[in-house]
Amino acid sequence: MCLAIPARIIAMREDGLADVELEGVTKEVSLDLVPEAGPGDYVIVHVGYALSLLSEEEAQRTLALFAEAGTGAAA
Amino acid sequence: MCLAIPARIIAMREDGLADVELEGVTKEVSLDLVPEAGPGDYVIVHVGYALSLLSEEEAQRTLALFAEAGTGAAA
Amino acid sequence: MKYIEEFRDPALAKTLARAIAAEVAPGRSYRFMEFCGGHTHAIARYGVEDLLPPAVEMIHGPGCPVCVLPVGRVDVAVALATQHDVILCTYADLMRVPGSKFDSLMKAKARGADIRMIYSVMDALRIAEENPGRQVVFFAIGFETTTPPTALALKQATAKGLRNFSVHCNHVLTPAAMRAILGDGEKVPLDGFVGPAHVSTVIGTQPYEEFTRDYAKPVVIAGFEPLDVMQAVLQLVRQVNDGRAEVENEYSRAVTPEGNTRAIALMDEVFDLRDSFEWRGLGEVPHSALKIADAYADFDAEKRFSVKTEPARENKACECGAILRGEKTPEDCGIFGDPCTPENPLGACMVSSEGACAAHWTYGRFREKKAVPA
Amino acid sequence: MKYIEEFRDPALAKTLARAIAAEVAPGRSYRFMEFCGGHTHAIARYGVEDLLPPAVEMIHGPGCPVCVLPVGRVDVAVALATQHDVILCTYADLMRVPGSKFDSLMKAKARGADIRMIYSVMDALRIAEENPGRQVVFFAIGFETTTPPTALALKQATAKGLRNFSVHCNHVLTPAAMRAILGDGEKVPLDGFVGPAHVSTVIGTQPYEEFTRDYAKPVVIAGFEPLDVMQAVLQLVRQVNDGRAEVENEYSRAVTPEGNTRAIALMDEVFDLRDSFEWRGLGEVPHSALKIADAYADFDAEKRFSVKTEPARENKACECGAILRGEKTPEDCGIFGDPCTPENPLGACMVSSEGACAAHWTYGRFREKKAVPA
Amino acid sequence: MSRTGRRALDLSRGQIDMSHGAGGRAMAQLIEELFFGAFDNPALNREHDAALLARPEGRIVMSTDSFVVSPLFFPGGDIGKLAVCGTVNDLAMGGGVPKYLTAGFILEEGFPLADLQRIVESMAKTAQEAGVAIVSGDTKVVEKGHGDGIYINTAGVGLVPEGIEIGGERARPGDVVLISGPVGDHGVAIMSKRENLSFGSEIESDCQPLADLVAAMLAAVPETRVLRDPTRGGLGATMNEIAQQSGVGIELDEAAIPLRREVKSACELLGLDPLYVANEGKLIAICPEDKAAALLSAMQAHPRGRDAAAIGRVLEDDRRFVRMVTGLGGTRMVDWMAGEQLPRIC
Amino acid sequence: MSRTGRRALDLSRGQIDMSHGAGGRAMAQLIEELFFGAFDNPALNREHDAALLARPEGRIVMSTDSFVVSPLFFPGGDIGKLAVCGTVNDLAMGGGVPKYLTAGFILEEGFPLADLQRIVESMAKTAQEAGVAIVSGDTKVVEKGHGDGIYINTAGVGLVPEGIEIGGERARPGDVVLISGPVGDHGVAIMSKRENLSFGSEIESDCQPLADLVAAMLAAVPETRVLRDPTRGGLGATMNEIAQQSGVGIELDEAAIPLRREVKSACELLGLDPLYVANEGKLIAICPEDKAAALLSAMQAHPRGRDAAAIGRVLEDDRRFVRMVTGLGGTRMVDWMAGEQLPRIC
Ligand code: SF4
Ligand code: SF4
Ligand SMILES: [Mg+2]
Ligand SMILES: [Mg+2]
Ligand SMILES: [Mg+2]
Ligand SMILES: [Mg+2]
Ligand SMILES: [Mg+2]
Ligand SMILES: [Mg+2]
Ligand SMILES: [Mg+2]
Ligand SMILES: [Mg+2]
Ligand SMILES: [Mg+2]
Ligand SMILES: [Mg+2]
Repeated sequence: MCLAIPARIIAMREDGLADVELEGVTKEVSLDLVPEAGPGDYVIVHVGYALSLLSEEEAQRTLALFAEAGTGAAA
Repeated sequence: MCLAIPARIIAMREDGLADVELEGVTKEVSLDLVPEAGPGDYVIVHVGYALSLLSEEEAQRTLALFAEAGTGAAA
Repeated sequence: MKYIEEFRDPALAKTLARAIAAEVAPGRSYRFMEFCGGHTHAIARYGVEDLLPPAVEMIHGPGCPVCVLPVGRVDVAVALATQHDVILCTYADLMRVPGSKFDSLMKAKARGADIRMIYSVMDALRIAEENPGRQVVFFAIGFETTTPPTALALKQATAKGLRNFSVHCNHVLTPAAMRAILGDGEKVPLDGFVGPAHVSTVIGTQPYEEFTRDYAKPVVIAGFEPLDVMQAVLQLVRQVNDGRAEVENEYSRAVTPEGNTRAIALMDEVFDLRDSFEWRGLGEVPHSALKIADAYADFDAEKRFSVKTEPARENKACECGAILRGEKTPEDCGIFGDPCTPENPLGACMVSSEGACAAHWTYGRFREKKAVPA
Repeated sequence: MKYIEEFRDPALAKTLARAIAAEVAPGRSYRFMEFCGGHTHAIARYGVEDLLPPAVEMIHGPGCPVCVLPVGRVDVAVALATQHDVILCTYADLMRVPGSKFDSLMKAKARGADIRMIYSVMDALRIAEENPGRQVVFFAIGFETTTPPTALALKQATAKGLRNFSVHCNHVLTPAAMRAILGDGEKVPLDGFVGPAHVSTVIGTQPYEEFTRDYAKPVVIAGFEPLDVMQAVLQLVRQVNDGRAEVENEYSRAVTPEGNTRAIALMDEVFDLRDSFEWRGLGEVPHSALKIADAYADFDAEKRFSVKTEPARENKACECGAILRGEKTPEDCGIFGDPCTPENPLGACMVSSEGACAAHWTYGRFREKKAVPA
Repeated sequence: MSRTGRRALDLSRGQIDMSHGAGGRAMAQLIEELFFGAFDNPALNREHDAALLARPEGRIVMSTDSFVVSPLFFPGGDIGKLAVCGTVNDLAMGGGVPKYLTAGFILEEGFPLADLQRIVESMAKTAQEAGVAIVSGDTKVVEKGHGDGIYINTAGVGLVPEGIEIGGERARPGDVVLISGPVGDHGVAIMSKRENLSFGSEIESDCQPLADLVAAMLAAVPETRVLRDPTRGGLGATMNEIAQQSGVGIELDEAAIPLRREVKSACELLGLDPLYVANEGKLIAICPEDKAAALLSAMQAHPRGRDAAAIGRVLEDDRRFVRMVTGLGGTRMVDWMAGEQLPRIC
Repeated sequence: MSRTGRRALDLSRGQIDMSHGAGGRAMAQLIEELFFGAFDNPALNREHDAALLARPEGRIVMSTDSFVVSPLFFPGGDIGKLAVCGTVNDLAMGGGVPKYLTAGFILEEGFPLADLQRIVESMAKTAQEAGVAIVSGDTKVVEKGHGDGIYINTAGVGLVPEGIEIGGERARPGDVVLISGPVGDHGVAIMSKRENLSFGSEIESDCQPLADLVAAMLAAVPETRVLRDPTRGGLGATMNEIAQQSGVGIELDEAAIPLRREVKSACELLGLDPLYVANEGKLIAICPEDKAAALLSAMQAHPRGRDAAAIGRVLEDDRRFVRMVTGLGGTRMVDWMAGEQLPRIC
């Protein structure tokens, strides 16, 4: 029940709605659950609602972990 | 608005209805406007209602008139 | 088919044709109006015209309730079906009758309105019982033939307490229309009437006495089979020749002098006379139509639903009025056949195959115009 | 797609595969349950199994709300749609879920019920506004991810006074289900959990502490991309090797310790805890689901509509319960593949592509059964 | 376990749902269990979207018709029989020997599989009777309320022997118009089962394939000029089409037109003109006057043309009017119908 | 006055009503004013129910499809273009040079004539592009609520040159699987316009006729064994059909399958697998391994195959499984789809 994807906010609309973009596709979603989100932010989108903000910094940290696993294993 | 045809009552049904027959075709009609009609009678049927009884005697008289016109003209 | 085919017999048709030809007085013409569309249809469909001598001209009367329903009333039917979420029930004949702006019930149905073509008003009652959550309106049209069934339906709806059923009443009266055609009498170029067949089974022969008495026009009530029409013509020719003006009953197999008294009483009970009603082609005709009586007002769709329609106008080029009064023929109309056709009727007479223009277009236009002795 | 494709990179997958293989202790096996169907789907669709060493076995948990909805609740949905003339709105996933007697919403729709597949509960509100004459019921299913949107919809309906809208609440809770799987703890053959991704964006990491504390099972919350799952496996292997049982957050890019406090407050306001709720495959689980709070009782479809359903029974041959608890695999079920298939699902795990049996049938059955070191 | 791992179709209680049209296993199963069994032939069994056929000997004719009849089952036939006869007959009316049909099904969600099976079996039986193979098919499912149970399209290919030249434009003044039997049976049989009209009768649709009758006719009179099946719009529409295409007039003789008494009665009851009522197993033929007797004999000698009759002749008429000497002895036009023929009360 | 005495069709505001399907003058007018103008060709203009065609050189292929798409107009095409491409492509996939089409229309009462005109013109344009003639047609009108605006069936005939043998049963282990371009464009373009899903994108349907591409391919590699257009059910269904018919397994390479980023994004958003999303202008070809390079070059040299790629190979597998090496480096089945693919949220 939890299919959700990260998408970038590209425009704010009325009534707590915003347009998000996912490479070549846009969709109107509600920001009612993450009112602090704004243009340029990535949010996790689920059933037409943003559920949470995506931290770009944390994403990079996690990707770094993957690469690091390689170093660890190689060691 | 007055397409109506003579048909013969072949069966009485409930609620003032009856089945009429027109050579090879039967249809349920209401006898509410001619409650005196009964099996074997010919009635003039219009929009699912019998409008009047058909007098077989008068029909023969009229047909005789047509033939008679011939005699008159020939004369 | 018994009591049908005998009245279409070609041998007897020849006999009657000879008789008529023989009785026609040399040098004079006979102009008879068959009031009913049923007669018009029989004449056209069986080619009766070919069996009548040139001296007899049949004028097609207004006896088709679909034809005479004014544009404004068709607009009301469309509005009822589209502005309220009702199931509108009506006889199929009405489906293609044009209202304003070429609109019709057929087109409203195509746009999504819930319109049901019914064969009998009983079907409308059944539909109402089967759809308790919907309002069902029977758009009632017709002469004194369809009127008694409508009266019965209103009584049944009352008895059953069928609150989702109502009737929009457009029933019209035959004698009033004949009176309107005769107008002030003298100038109307008609020598007599072929009188209604099935209307007369209900109202009897008595109501036509006024036309023989007040206008000195002979009336022969006739059945709708072609031989009935021919026999009526023969009797009319004889009356004219004899200088008589009487009500004769050729359709005595179904019509009695008093008519169907039960049906008459029913109509009296359930309906009241309207002061005036508009007829397509004839204009306003006093006391020519019925409305639902106060006792049945709860089932009157005119009262239950208010509809908005634009003021409606008949086509100005249309010669229907003159044609219905016997003053002109369809071919005298400048737009007969182009653009007025049954697919695209612009006037009353082109609406149903019983109308004068439609009958001529559909069945008769192959004929060269017959030279009528003046 | 940014933040998606990076987490599907095949080179990094190889790196992680090597790392896991390298860290696995010789001679022992690791049995990890991914709680969520999202993880199950990612593992099956990307063939993650091929990248894990034989010593690591993934057990597919009950984290698919469509799979765990009991037969009786599906029957209620069908009954709502067919016994009352409502517009039933639901997520498309539910359409094919079988209730009793092979019935489903898809089949009810084929029989004429007005069932609308919606993408978002906002669509259900819009449908209610567009159809003021009809009752619109949102059949709400899902874990803590779909629950906050349902809460928002109930608040909006209240604010708008949308009297023709109601919600049939079947929202369930993740931690309660994990607790049910662990049962009395000791006997459950699981070495750790891959913890929920999007559920955790809402509830945070804190609720999983009880499993590390009370059951000594490590939990690594992970995203739904295949590299997230592999990284979580790596971290779980490390915890097991180290003898640790901690809550770790691999999905830190979207999950915070405290979760979405606004969403949590909304759920608290609009819903109350049910004493108990039935899960397909798990049976009755205490405090595992939500009901609509009294303040919103006016919009509770369970109160607005009474429906009649027969008592429902799960298929006896179905091994779902044992599979969900990690005791058996789909191929251990006697009816896997015949007759139980995704077209004809006979148990919870075959219902959606996120279910253990469906995922194995759809994506994995070409594989010979992997020999698992005991 | 069957090859795709599933239960057999529940043909007694099952219903069509959207999955039967979605290109997945449910659709494959429907096609395999229901259609392939009934329409068994080598071309179809290749399971390809296109059927490969032998090199044809002769010119080919092609035709298509969609069938949207209600009710689906009626006295004398069903939509499946109709769908095969309709295209077989159009091919035969083109002078062709019908060989191959395609069948396209548009099924409404909720349609009973048992009805589908009955229809498919009826198509198979009729195809066999008509000597055609159903070589390619297609199935689509539409949502409830977007169909009427089932719509069927058939398209077909037939082969025209050398020396045969049939066409609606070939009628010439002096030619004779023949019909293979009584008119109006199909349309009246259908109407007798419509909910709002229902009346009792023994009238059966005339629905039948006419390819063998045409073969017998063309063997006897290869000079036949026009063949046409008076389906929708009936004899009236067909006569007008031919008059229009050939630039001629036509005069019919009402008394000569075969008409069953039940059909006549039903038309009286409903206010319909049998000339405009649909037929599904009758044909009109036009041939030179000196071949008319031979053609009529050939028709009457065939079981599907036993009640054939000469019903009119072709006239010179720039206005391309169709007229008729009525049973009464007068004359009238037989015009194009305005819109569809509805039951009249006036 | 026109020959049938009537006003011209009101193409800007007019709507279909029941009379347009009733076989009378209104139907004749619709066909004459709308269809004949657009589909102009000698066979059609005979106004016969069947079209007479020349004697074909070679074996013939036949195919049919009905089209029930919603919305009717979508980015990159419309139902009319689709209806022509669909059958043209099925004929081409049979190894045939498409020649003749029939067209059957089922119109819903109330359908705007302006939309019908747009669709018919689109069919005419596409037929011209594909080199086929629409030689026979049929129009039926159904009541409001019994259709979805318009359904179109097309059936077609193509000619198969000597030496060409194409069939779904001809794949052999070792053969290479090629595709002519990116998958999923059509299905996603359609979904982007569905009321309840609507999302913004520039995705256009790939809807196009493939006959010329096939001709170029067969000229280069007459040994091509299988051609198939992965329409409904997408690449996944097509691969399973071929595996089933040929009695083989197939292994795809996910990384090699062309896929537009917008289509990928839309599939992520809706929880769809692009392997099961419909295409309407793509083809799958299977050929012997030693011809694969030549076939790929021929495809890439053609404008409709510019993005062609080799995406898999045929395996020996009694279970007839289709599997795929995933982009991640693992392996999975590509099974038949269970029912229709619905947008998922879980
Ligand atoms: S042809 Fe038309 S417009 Fe002219 S009089 Fe007749 S109905 Fe009226
Ligand atoms: S195969 Fe079906 S019945 Fe068996 S455990 Fe799985 S879901 Fe249950
Ligand atoms: Mg009164
Ligand atoms: Mg609470
Ligand atoms: Mg045809
Ligand atoms: Mg036909
Ligand atoms: Mg197909
Ligand atoms: Mg035909
Ligand atoms: Mg096809
Ligand atoms: Mg196709
Ligand atoms: Mg046709
Ligand atoms: Mg294909």
